[in-house]
Amino acid sequence: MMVWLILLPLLWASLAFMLGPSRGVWPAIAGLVAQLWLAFALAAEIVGSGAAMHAVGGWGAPLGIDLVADGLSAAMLLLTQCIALPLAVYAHAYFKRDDPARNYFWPLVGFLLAGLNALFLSADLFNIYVTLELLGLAAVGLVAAGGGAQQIAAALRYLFATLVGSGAYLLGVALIYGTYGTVSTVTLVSLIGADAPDLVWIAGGLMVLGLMLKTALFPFHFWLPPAHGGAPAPVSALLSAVVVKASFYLILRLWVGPFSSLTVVASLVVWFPALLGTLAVFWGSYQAIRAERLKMLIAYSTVAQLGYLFLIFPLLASAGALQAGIMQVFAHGLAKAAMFAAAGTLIKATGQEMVAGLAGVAERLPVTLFAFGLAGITLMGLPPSAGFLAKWQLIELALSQQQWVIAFVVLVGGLLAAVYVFSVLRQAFLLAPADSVVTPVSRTLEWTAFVLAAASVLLGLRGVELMQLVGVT
Amino acid sequence: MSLEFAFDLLLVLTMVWSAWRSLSATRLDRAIVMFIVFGLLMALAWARLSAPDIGLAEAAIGAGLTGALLLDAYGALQRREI
Amino acid sequence: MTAGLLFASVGVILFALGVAGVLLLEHLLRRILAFNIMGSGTFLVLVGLAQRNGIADPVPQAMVLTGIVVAVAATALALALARRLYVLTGKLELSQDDEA
Amino acid sequence: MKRLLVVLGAVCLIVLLLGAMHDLAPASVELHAAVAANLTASGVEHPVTAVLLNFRGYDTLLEIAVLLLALIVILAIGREEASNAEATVDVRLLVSPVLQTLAKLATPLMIMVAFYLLWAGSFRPGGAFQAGAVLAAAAVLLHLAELLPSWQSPGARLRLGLAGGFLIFLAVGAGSLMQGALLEYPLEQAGALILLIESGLTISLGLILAGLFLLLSRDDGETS
Amino acid sequence: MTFNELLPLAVLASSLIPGLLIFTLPESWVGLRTTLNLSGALVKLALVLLLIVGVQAGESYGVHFAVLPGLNLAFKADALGLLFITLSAVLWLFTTLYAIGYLEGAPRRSRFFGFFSLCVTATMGIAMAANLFTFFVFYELLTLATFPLVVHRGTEASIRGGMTYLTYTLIGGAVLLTGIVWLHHLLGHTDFAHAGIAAALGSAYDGQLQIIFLLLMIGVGVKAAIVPLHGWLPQAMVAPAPVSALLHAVAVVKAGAFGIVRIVYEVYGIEFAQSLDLLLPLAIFAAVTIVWGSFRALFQDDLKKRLAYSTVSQVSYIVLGITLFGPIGTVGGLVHLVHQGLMKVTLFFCAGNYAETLGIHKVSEMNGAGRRMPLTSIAFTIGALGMIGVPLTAGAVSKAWLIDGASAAGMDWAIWVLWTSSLLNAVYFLPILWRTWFKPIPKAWPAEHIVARGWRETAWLLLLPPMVTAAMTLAAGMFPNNQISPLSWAKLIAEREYVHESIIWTP
Amino acid sequence: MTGFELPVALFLLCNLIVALLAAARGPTVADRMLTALLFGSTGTGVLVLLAYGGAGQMLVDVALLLALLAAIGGIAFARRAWQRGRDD
Repeated sequence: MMVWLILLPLLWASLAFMLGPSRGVWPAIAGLVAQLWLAFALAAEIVGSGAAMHAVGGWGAPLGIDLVADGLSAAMLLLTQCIALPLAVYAHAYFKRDDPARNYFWPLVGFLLAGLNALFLSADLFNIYVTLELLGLAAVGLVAAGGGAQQIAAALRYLFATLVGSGAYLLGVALIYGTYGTVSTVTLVSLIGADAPDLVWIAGGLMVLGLMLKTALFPFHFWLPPAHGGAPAPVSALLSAVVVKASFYLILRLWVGPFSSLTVVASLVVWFPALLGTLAVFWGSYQAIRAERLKMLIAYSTVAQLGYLFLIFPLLASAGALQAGIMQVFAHGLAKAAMFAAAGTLIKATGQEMVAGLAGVAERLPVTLFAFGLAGITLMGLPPSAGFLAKWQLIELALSQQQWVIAFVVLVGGLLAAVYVFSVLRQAFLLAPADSVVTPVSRTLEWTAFVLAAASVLLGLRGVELMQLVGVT
Repeated sequence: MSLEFAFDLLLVLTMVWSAWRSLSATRLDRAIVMFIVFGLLMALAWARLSAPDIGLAEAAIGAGLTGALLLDAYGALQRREI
Repeated sequence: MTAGLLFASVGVILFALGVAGVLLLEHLLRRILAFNIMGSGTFLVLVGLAQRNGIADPVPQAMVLTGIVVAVAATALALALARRLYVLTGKLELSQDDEA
Repeated sequence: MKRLLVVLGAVCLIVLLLGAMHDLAPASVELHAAVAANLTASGVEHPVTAVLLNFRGYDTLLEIAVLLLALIVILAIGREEASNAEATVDVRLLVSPVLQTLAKLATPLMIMVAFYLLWAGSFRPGGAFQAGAVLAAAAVLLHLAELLPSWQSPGARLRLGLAGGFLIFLAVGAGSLMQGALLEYPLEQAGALILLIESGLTISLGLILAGLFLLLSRDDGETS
Repeated sequence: MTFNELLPLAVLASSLIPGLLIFTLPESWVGLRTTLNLSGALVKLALVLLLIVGVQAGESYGVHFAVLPGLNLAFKADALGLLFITLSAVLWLFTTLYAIGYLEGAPRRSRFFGFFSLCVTATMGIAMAANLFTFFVFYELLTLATFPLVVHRGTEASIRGGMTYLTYTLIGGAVLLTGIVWLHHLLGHTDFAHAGIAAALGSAYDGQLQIIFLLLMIGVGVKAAIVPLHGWLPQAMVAPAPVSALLHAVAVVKAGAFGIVRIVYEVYGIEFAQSLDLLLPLAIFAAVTIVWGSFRALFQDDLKKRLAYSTVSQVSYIVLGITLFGPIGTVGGLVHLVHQGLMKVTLFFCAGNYAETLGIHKVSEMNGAGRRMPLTSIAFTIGALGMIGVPLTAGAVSKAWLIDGASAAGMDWAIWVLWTSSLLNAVYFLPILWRTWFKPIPKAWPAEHIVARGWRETAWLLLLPPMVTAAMTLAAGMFPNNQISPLSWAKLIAEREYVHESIIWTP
Repeated sequence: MTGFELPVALFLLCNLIVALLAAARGPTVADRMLTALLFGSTGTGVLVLLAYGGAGQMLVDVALLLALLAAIGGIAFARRAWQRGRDD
């Protein structure tokens, strides 16, 4: 079942490619529906009978490649498909018939999703490298597909960042293979002990640093705002919501998997990601508050929100940290997808890219603004929302381990998020100037964003099943 | 020091040197030529590492494709600057 | 020192050289060269370190083949983007101002 | 400042890594032995091919996807039509007849070499990728000799060719998944299936790699 | 799911569902919107009645859902909650009626009534929360639902007011959250229980519990507008009159005050709180707020601002009553929760009437308004006299109990505070009444919108609600010992709270 | 295998390096490209020598391929990168 999650997007992507430019929306949507169903079925199966494994080629690690679906990966798969389907519907309505970004949009999305799904399932360090590249190049392509000079420049910046990131990761893999003769994460867990040679430490450092670069953790975030802020709205949504999470997921995987005995030995190491995460929360929020362009504001908000994810590393000693992290991943993923989608609709309708140009949209586009607001609630961590649950879990964990600083950062970060979210809402509630024109937009655009935003809020009312799923190992 | 080691040493030194030159050369065309040379040296290195498959790939890609791509890009650049 | 270890060491140097190049060079074509050198360095480490005892190992060799294909794809993509940028702006550098 | 930091980091990395690589214990897992032990069951005799298309065939599947993807991205971004392509022909150097003759002579040779490499792949170095690269090189040569025009945007048949190899691979994967595991070949058909995949890939890889060049060089049309 | 589990949810749903439906209605569907609004309010009232009957008969109503493992969204309808629920349900009906009249023909009404209903839903959630977590969820929901109402007019000034409101409440919310999570971490739950849950921790945690109490009080103190956290309330005056009424009498400040009641009685337990020396500092803050609010009200010419500072002062009566350690003070505080709501909602309705009918916004413009709008002015007078504490009004009952409570607790200074405040109340309300009734009518009103027709000085939907609430103010003052009076309920609650003390019922 | 292959290969490599150094200094771009072309053929020679020096027959394939494809770089250079009148 899990393998189909990889094959299906590959299949509809190549089908869409063969159908030709700007075609292929129906295979894509059909495929996505099937993927969503598969992801749910997989999650249900895993909750019922524990982690599942698939030995590709029938060989099994270390000779072959293993695919492993445990709670963590099933949760990520679920999130990805849940976000991708509404966004696909959104994208279909978003691109005008003659929009250049529409050429080959569907094949690119298909490969992107295949890369994501393959990444979440892989239990082989080198295979993960290939999926990372698939993911990275597809993401770069989607950013560049807009075709403007700014987008191309952003795509190039993104491309070099992602290539350096995966280059560092690959060197780490090379060192690991050199040391142990295998790249299977399952085999490596037992091989890497606290007495691992220095080379393994360096390898781990390189891999984690490379992945941090791909996750756009401060100070490696420089590439993210132009890329996510410049791409077409459905692309920004997809990138901010899931793509950056993929490399975070990998860091987490490595941290609690193969490198777990290292991180236990060097207890100070755990503070490194947390420190960067803290800086990311503050710096990203600060830039978001200062931003004048709506999509830049949202992109910087992603920088800030990613910071939260890295706060869990010092807390990983207790099992709840992983769950808090995944809850935040879900909250931010759903909310950010909704927010970019809503922003795209607002920009399309008002023709204004600036926050200052949004006066009056509360009246003209209530559904979209509602979606934006609901997503904002999640980002601020206000109840009832998944963001709130994540915040609650993080603060409680931080208090239980006497890490006051982390609790403080989470709280202040939420308030800073409120500042930038409400700087948008504030404009929206102003009366529209007499000369403002709002072009009618498709209802699909409005409601897909709303569905995503509502999901991010409703998850805050019922997180038990998700937490149960994440707990499966 | 065996002959083989001498060969390898000379090879790697040349590789590092050509890589360095291809990054530091003031003129872009020199850099690209140096890079093509670097590719050829890599093919030799793969031969020394008893990896003829990679040698084949490197020869085909480095000599045939990447070089041509780079030179073509460089040419496009030149023509536009005129 | 075996040939494997020697080439692995050189791979490390090439990698560092390449990364420094990607980070420091302004010109996009040079950055692309630097990225390729970085990749080559990594490949050398992958095969060299695995064969440090002198026995040929097909697994890293196959991985490197895969890696080379990926590198070619990335290079072509980067070149296409760079050329596109050049067509649109007449520049082959990324401006610094939007970086902050 | 940045320069200093980067250089310092690079030097540190070199020193650290060289130091750490120096005396490393032998690896605990020896995959080359495992490969040798399972070679007979893989359907091919050459270990690298066995790893590429059987033991780690899944990597290769995704790798082809990456290559195809790169081509699609190039298609997606470079849409601007070369409206004045004709006008620019005379700007270029005239093609010498020597080159054209050489290209005409070399092309069949290269195609032959490509098929040799494809065929050789199962028992000695070579394989789909190398063969495809040679095919692409032939296309590049023809293009340089002005015997092959650059691509603007590929038609349906060409798209089928570009994606065909990947689709065959995917189909074999899906078929094997229904039987058992992804890309698990039945013992007696392993060789044949691998050859099928490799043949498809050779054509598609050749087209894709050639396409990378032929698509990029179309931008020249905008000169003047 | 049994009936007893379903009923609290139905109370929530009776305003949530109409609210969500109203959002989707086109602006012009006035009839359906009004029907939804009123039927929601009436259904809620009926459900609340069912609850009251049930609780008096000793039934317990409650339901909970797991949100995360070990974290429940839990509701219960107990006597204390019902006090607040009833107040909100009754006042919601009248405020809705009033708002329908007030906003007739105005733009963006679907949005307004949608958020209005959400606001009441949040208030109900606060009242029925069975643990601090649930309380917090609805507490923040209330913040979010009131923001669009405060900025409803869409002018720069209203946006500024809204942003000030948010700044205070969101920071307060963050502090509150810290306290709640901390408590949850220590106890493993935050369920409300009679006589509190914190005492179970043992004396080793006293220090931490004191800090947590401070955090919680800051958090709820913002909404209860305790000095120095009151800055938002006068700013929020930019909202339309029904919103001000809602903010001051029903929802926001009451949510804060109610939160203090819940935390002191059912989280810490009044006796444990006293043993931790937590009540006296709170009492001092309440006293300062009472005097400071009344004092500031003196200098406001803007009528709604004067009322706003009056609210700052009056809400702290409730807090003061709670901190007076002893059952009598408790009764005084709780009963004032209801009485203040009735009186303040009347005053805001009337202020809205003056503004809507005649364009009067300032005290100095009110000369002769009583003759032009006698019914409104009578209602206003009853509300104002109630605030001062004149006998036969609701205000007199609460003040009497508070003063008795203070002397019973041996806190004579509090009596002085109450007297001072009453004096100040008289100083800032009586001149208004004097202007209204005894000054001559000016040549022209600032802006007359609604012309008088016969005895109907203004639109009947604007007139009816203040008259009814004024009547209720009088009723509560004249028949305090009636079985269904707020006072009786307050006594019932206090009886359950002071488990270790025999209570001597001497009014 | 006669034992001479490796020394000869080494000699060719030295040759290459000298040529490379010259190329780096060469006055015109064409000089450098010429050296690069020389590299192709010398590389082929080295590979063949290595093949017969014990590394295995497979390297002959590599050598052949190199010989076949090295020219493409030169042609690409001549056709695309070499601009008349712009030689330094």
